[in-house]
Amino acid sequence: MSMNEIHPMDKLIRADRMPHIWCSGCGLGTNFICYLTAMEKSGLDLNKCVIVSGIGCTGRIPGYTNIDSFHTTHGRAIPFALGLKLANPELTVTVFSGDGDLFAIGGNHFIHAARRNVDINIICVNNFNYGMTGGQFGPTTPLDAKTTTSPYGNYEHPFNLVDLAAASGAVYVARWTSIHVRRLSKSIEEALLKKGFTFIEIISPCPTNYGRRNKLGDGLDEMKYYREHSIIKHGINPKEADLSFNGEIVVGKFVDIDKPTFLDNQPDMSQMSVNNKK
Amino acid sequence: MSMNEIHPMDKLIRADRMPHIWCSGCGLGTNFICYLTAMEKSGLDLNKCVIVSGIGCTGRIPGYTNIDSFHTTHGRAIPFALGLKLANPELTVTVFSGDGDLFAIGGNHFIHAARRNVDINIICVNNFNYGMTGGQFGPTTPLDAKTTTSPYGNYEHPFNLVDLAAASGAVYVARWTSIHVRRLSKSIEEALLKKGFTFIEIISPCPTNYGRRNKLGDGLDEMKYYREHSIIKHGINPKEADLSFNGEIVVGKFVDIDKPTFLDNQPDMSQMSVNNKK
Amino acid sequence: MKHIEIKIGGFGGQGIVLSGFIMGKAASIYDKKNATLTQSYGPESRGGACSAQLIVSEEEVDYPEVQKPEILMVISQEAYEKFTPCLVKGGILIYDEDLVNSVNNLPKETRIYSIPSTRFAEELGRKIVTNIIMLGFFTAITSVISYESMKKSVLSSIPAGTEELNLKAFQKGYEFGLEKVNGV
Amino acid sequence: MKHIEIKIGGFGGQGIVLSGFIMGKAASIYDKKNATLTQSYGPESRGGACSAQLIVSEEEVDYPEVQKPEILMVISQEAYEKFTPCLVKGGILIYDEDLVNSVNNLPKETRIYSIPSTRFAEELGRKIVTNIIMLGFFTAITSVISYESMKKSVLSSIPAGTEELNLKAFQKGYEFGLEKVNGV
Amino acid sequence: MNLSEPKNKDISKPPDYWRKPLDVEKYKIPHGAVHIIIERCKGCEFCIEFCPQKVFEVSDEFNSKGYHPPKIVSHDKCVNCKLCELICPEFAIYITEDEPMNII
Amino acid sequence: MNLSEPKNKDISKPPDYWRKPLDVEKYKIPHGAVHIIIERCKGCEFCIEFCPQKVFEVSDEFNSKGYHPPKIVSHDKCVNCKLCELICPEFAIYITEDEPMNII
Amino acid sequence: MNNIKPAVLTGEHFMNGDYACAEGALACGCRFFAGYPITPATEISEKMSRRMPEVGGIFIQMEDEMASMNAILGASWAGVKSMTATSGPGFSLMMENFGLGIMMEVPCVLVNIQRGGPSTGLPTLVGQQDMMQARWGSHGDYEVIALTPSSPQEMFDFTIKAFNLSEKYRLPVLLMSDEIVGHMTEKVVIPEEKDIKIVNRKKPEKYTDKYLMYKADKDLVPPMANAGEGYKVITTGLTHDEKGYPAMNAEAQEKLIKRLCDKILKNKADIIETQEQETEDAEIIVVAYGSPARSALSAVKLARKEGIKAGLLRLITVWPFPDEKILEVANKVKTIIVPEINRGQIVREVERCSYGKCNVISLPKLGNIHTPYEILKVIKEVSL
Amino acid sequence: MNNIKPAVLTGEHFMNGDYACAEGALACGCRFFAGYPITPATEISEKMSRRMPEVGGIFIQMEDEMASMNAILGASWAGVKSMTATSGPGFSLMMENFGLGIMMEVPCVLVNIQRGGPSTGLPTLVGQQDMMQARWGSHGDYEVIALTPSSPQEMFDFTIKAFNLSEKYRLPVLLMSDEIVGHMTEKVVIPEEKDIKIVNRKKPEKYTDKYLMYKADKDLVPPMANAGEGYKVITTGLTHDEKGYPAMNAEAQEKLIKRLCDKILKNKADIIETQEQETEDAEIIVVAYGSPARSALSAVKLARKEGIKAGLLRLITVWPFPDEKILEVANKVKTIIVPEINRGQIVREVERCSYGKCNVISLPKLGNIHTPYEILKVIKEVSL
Ligand SMILES: Cc1ncc(C[n+]2csc(CCOP(=O)(O)OP(=O)(O)O)c2C)c(N)n1
Ligand SMILES: Cc1ncc(C[n+]2csc(CCOP(=O)(O)OP(=O)(O)O)c2C)c(N)n1
Ligand code: SF4
Ligand code: SF4
Ligand code: SF4
Ligand code: SF4
Ligand code: SF4
Ligand code: SF4
Ligand SMILES: [Mg+2]
Ligand SMILES: [Mg+2]
Repeated sequence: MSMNEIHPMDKLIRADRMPHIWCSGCGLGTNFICYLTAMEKSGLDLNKCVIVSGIGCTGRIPGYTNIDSFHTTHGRAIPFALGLKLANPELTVTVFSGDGDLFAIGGNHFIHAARRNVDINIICVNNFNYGMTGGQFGPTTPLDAKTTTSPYGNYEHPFNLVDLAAASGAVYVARWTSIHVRRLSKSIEEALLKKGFTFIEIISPCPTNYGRRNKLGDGLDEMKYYREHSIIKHGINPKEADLSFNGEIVVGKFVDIDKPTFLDNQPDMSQMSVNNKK
Repeated sequence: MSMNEIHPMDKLIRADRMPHIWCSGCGLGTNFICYLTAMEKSGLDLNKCVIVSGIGCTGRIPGYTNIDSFHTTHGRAIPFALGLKLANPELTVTVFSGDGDLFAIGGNHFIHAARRNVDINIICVNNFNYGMTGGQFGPTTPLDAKTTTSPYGNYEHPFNLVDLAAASGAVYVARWTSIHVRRLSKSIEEALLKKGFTFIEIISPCPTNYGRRNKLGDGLDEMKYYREHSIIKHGINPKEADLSFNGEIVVGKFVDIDKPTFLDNQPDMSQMSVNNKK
Repeated sequence: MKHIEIKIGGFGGQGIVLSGFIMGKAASIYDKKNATLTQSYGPESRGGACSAQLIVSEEEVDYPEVQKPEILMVISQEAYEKFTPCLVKGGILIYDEDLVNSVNNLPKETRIYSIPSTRFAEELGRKIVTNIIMLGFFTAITSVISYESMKKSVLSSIPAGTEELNLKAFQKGYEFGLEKVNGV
Repeated sequence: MKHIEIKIGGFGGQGIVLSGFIMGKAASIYDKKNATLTQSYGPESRGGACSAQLIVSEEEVDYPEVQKPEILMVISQEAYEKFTPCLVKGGILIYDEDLVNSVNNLPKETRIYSIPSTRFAEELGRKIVTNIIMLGFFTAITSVISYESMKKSVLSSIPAGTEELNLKAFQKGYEFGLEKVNGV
Repeated sequence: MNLSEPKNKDISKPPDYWRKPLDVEKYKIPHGAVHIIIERCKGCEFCIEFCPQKVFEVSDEFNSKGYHPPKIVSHDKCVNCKLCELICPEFAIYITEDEPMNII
Repeated sequence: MNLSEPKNKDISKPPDYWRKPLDVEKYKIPHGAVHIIIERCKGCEFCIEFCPQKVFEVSDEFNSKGYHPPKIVSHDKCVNCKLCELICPEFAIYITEDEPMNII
Repeated sequence: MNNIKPAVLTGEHFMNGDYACAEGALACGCRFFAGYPITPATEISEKMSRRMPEVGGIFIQMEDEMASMNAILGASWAGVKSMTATSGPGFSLMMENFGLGIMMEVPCVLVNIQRGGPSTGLPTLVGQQDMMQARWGSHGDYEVIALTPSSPQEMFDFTIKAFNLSEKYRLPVLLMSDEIVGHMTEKVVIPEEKDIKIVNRKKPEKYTDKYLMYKADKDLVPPMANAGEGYKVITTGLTHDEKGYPAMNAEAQEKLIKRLCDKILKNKADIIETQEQETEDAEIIVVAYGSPARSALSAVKLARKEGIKAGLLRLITVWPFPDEKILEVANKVKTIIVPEINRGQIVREVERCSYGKCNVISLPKLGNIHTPYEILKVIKEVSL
Repeated sequence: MNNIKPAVLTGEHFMNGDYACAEGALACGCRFFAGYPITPATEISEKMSRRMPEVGGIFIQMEDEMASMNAILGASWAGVKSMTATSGPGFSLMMENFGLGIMMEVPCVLVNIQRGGPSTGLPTLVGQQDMMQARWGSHGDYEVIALTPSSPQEMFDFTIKAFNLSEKYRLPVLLMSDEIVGHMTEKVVIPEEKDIKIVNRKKPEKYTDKYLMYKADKDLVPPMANAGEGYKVITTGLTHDEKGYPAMNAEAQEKLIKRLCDKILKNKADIIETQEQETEDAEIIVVAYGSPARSALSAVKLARKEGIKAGLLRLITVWPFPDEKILEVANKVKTIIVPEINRGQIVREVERCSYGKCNVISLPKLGNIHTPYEILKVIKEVSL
């Protein structure tokens, strides 16, 4: 073993902030390293890569990333990211945040940014609950799951995030789990290089809150579960990629289309004459 | 002609507030009367019928309806309505509001209420713009349409509301135009009697703002256009019921399914033992 | 004329505010006076009560609202009823005779000028130029704003491509006004 | 003992706050004294620094924070380092000898009691009862809370179905404590 | 997936309560008396355009809001379908039932 | 509608840059030197479970946070696939390339 | 049915402030809770999620705080007492529709367990930095009622008081607590159901055509018709007349807004509660509220021990502000000291109401409560 | 390319206040506007939607006001001057993330064309009811800068001033206008581009490992690195240290919040602007801002004509509040009269700062501006 304890990723992270706050067995660290790897492989100029999040355990990712990083307020990462991207189209802007942040309080911004096809990349860590605030249910929590605010079992139907993303207009939609480190990393790389609004959902263990209360064992058990119960179905209609409690996890790339972005559609003023201005 | 100038609907409206504020040729009055007719025919106890809106031209409907009526803030009609319904399940609660109100600022509440399958009815008047504030584009405005804030033509992709509603979990989804007075009225009646989250989109003329700027003529011309260009496609996949600028308008009932509502799923405490409470 | 207050009233959609704007621009930009335009309207997009208020002054305008207009121009009966009580003694009333039909209860010594501008506009083929006809009429009748300035202001305030029509309308009103004034 | 301040420190997830709660409930509800429990923790869900502070008093507790604890119970080295400087002269230090390994720089006259509670807990088959073992130990060593009250409090604060295990753990710690105190 | 085929029960055909089916009052065409509340009218002309029997025409008169309300040109033709009542945005038209007309 | 078939270019098979394909360095199995940053480890055991070569085992030692980091039980078996590096949530493992081992 | 607990948990409990707040609400009949988790108010939601089904009420976790606020307004209009709970960031998001509650005159309770701000700030540490926001956070003019508990027991008691005031005066009432009080665990005594004083909204007479939604009684409060009772409720966030109809003119605005403010201002004597300790002969008075009031009391006791004539005026109702009480005190003492966990908010009101009659000293602190010694130090300094 | 207008429309224009505000923004380099329509601020959006593409900037209409506020924060971090505009209800919704702008120290401008409130209130009528909200509307402690224009010309000028202050002090600056000023049309003189004084944010030195995001200079303002420049920006709404790292403790909070406040408070002399008319010998002073300042000036002129020693102190910067100026005035005059289109907001600050040295009279009005005679009447009454 070497004495030189510098991890090759240390240049991409703010190593002086390690250890991070995430629990033992949490999938976030793994998801994070997949993102870093993808960014590195993408060949993008790291000085032009930006990462934005809202609040949550996942939301802590930007603060650990050694590029321009923005930890905004709960639910507002997307409009903030949109401002960055539209004001400086040279930037590659990625939002990395949690299911609650992006789809509970932030749901409206998500569907609108997708609709507009703003050229930003959304990576959502779906751990089926609000980890940071201690494990309440959220819009992705399966029916009947126990959380601190669904002590008798969750009685709300969850969203199918990939379907919602597709219905809202995303041009790239994929889902992976934390165990799919290589495919996930490759998928993130694709998304970073894709023009338009991309969405990647990562199913990820939260042993401390979600796992514990639902008798899923620790993080390792959840990872093993993903390995055994995931099934890759590229190109399937996202509507059919519903997730159910303790059931099969459909993963894969579901949408990959081309469509003019918000900036592509901007009026070309060189063509404007007085008539267009009425 | 009779001298007794009491319109049969006057008992259902606040006749002392007539004339309403809507422009000549606006579709809102027609949509409104379809709703009133549906409510009357439904056989529901009118003392238990409630109507809620946000802000907008459409949002003025409750204030003219002679039942319990709530004119809330812009975008917030749905959570307000949800509070009414859940606190008193005897009520039949309808939200009648505009495309901007329900899908711009209010989009998040819409998708979440649909997801939860709260037993309320949403009627959205889609006039392709923000009428009340003078005709800005909104999330349903077709590409290239001119509005006061898209003087060079709209450059944002619009939502397909019926698809979004279906992807969010609505159990009943239909679309009509203001000219489909009878089918619309019947559809509203169905929705009022249906258990779960229902959604009806009404394509409706706004001659003053949208029509004028897009050379669609006056309200009458828009109504004629709907008559000529609508095509009924019951049961079609809502994804295929996209609207395009000046194109065909697919109308019909697209979704009608059964699913337990938020209240159906509430825990049955008579079954609870100490074990469930851990 | 150091300080003059003008009120224009009608329904939303009649171009009330645009009329005030054209007057104010003429006074301010072309006649180099001070002009302050304010407006008031209700929740209706069309058909609701609407008014524009213009102060033209040789001094700076502090308080911007019109309280006692010297000139009142109305294009609806409702506006007539609502605003005439404020008109100063000896003020000028200008109205569209197609849309205001009962003219009574006027303050003393009011000078009254009417014009069938809606009809004239229909004759010109576009009801929308009613307000421009009224502006021409106003220019002929009052001496608040110079003819040249008003014309320039009309031309620079209307959509490109409609110059001819609007000029015709303006001229129509102006000439009709001259006739009235000169008692022809 | 009119007023006594107790601090419990460790990592999130070790049941620190629950320990404080059980002590406080015993003192307040069963021993009929006044007890005020406060807590502090960081952004981490697990593994972050975490502490509970309990004041037990015969009078009303005004200021609720613990400034100079008479008793310090620590279950991590980090908590040890952080909190021992505050301990009053002649105070009591209780710690888990598996998790705190270098005990130095202590205030003068500190009375020190250690227990391998994590190991005991592992022997009982559930690492999670470490804190209950510590509570038993605490009860034997200090006289702040009566044995009966503490036992009641443990039983009424743990999940139904785990009574036996917790009681065993409590007893284990208590007996170990008695031995220490009695110098057996 | 949750999406099942909609039950196309009855909204695909015009609802049956709008007028009594013809076979009930055999040989009689229902007839309506048309009422217009002139002052409510905003002149949109929906009634004029969409009345299947072309009962209305634009009138030259103005109401006090400055709109041209419809005038009835062929009252006898009204079949009491109530479309005008349902479509008028201003609650300005309603129909009362008149003696049906025998068509034999 | 906008939904076309996704272009399934390459994400369905494992990407090719993770390790050099075997045929490039024929007859040689790549070999990695495993580095563990003990103090970063939080004992999740992902590396232990998912290393295809079962290079790791749980150790009995604690690090200062109280976790059991992995220990290397068969260093020679490491094929430098870097899965452990990619999956370790704590940036606690990395692999440097070692002399490949001849397998003939 | 075993182990399902009644609505009123009569007896003694060792309970934290957040839980006590939830129990207070249930005890006085709250049967609808809508919230969105946020530290340090989450425990209120968590408790409600378990308890509401037990008592036949509704717990709903909304998609955000705007939704939560509106849901409780809707529920209250359905005749059910309703509540939400949040902290700084969520409180900001609720402000627009808090205003709707003011305008529609909807009884309900909004709890803010204050943490450090601005923005995400210090989620796990205490603050009292939203005190002025409680008064001024929504656009437009209005008056509010805000209570500041200092202990779990008061979390229970003042929640009931908040509901009673909200039902009596028809407005959303604010319970402005803080992280220390919310997370502090102490004994809470819950009385028997019959001993809990409950105020319910006034109901209108039987419906007639002449019924006016917003015709107030002498107390300036209109009786409230709930949805579903046949009154043909009409209500709006627009300026409106007594009928409830929108009235878009300055006169209607003057009339409505004046009444909405006056129903609080003219009933100040009924609403405002303060508590005094050792004030009779005091030359120095500490004015405090919430958790620092506990430090202040300690400090006053210590000062008295040293022979300094110090006293404590504790504000239980911070809004409406006790202008007259402060002036009375200012006329009497040499110095007023105001310790707050903020940069000096309520001290501005104290200054305003003192008209220069005495010295007013702000004792700001962030992220933690003052120790008694920090306050004592200032008392001693000014007593020289 | 014909008919496409330049960014600076040098010349004389008859223009309403909303448009003048938009032109002011463009003239000083604003190239990103995000908004959501609302009466009476919509015209700013409308103007921007036409003009931004002409000058190569971005106009985006967001889904709501929270999105608008965040979009301009993001855009500013990308190095582009950005602005949003709204009115009461939208202002309330922006408050949470206005706080984020304060915490992250983001230069940008937020315009509020005030209408009547609370709630939806009187959308088409004037108000000045959000003046205290401007100061206290977001949770947590902070200081703000708010300017109050009285004419379309000032809408142009003060928008530029607002941008300059925001770039200089790194915070979102508030332009607190009102419906009358926003909708009023008057002559606006736009200077030549070279005559417009523009302040741009300070930039940090070249990036090194030692770069600290939030290390302030002597003026308490840290130089600002934009995204994409290689500084590895790190910023958060959490309490943070000089590195920009979250720091979850009371000490970091004290340090950060104090600096954020002090960068305004210690630079008050540079920031605050007031205007005086006929104040030298005045015995009665009217303190006013926004549209009523025009009525007040009329009233003062009328009073002088009647021989009454009246004067006008016009607040151009309402926040930070000119405490010292008010005290100076209070020491000099018999009476201060404060006419506002609200129930008396800024008058509370005037009272606070007067320490009982003079009589302070609130002259509230709702839904319209005071006529000069209404103010004159009070001047006369107190002059007796
Ligand atoms: C306006 C607002 N409301 C609530 C919160 C509290 N809060 C912080 S993170 C969070 C949920 C996080 O859940 P998710 O996005 O799924 O992230 P995770 O922690 O699970 O990764 C909540 C509710 C907040 N910070 N701001
Ligand atoms: C928070 C807030 N933002 C903005 C507005 C202004 N506003 C009122 S109605 C409206 C849009 C209405 O559009 P839509 O819902 O489509 O109704 P329509 O008038 O077209 O029927 C807007 C933006 C408001 N009242 N409140
Ligand atoms: S609480 Fe859950 S999501 Fe958050 S760090 Fe722990 S395991 Fe991960
Ligand atoms: S503006 Fe449009 S939607 Fe509003 S009333 Fe007029 S026509 Fe109807
Ligand atoms: S009832 Fe039918 S036929 Fe008779 S007038 Fe009306 S639309 Fe025409
Ligand atoms: S439909 Fe009604 S409003 Fe329209 S023209 Fe006919 S009567 Fe008048
Ligand atoms: S590089 Fe691959 S084989 Fe080597 S230790 Fe890591 S996971 Fe195992
Ligand atoms: S994966 Fe990393 S953190 Fe987990 S046990 Fe292995 S070295 Fe430790
Ligand atoms: Mg989550
Ligand atoms: Mg609309």
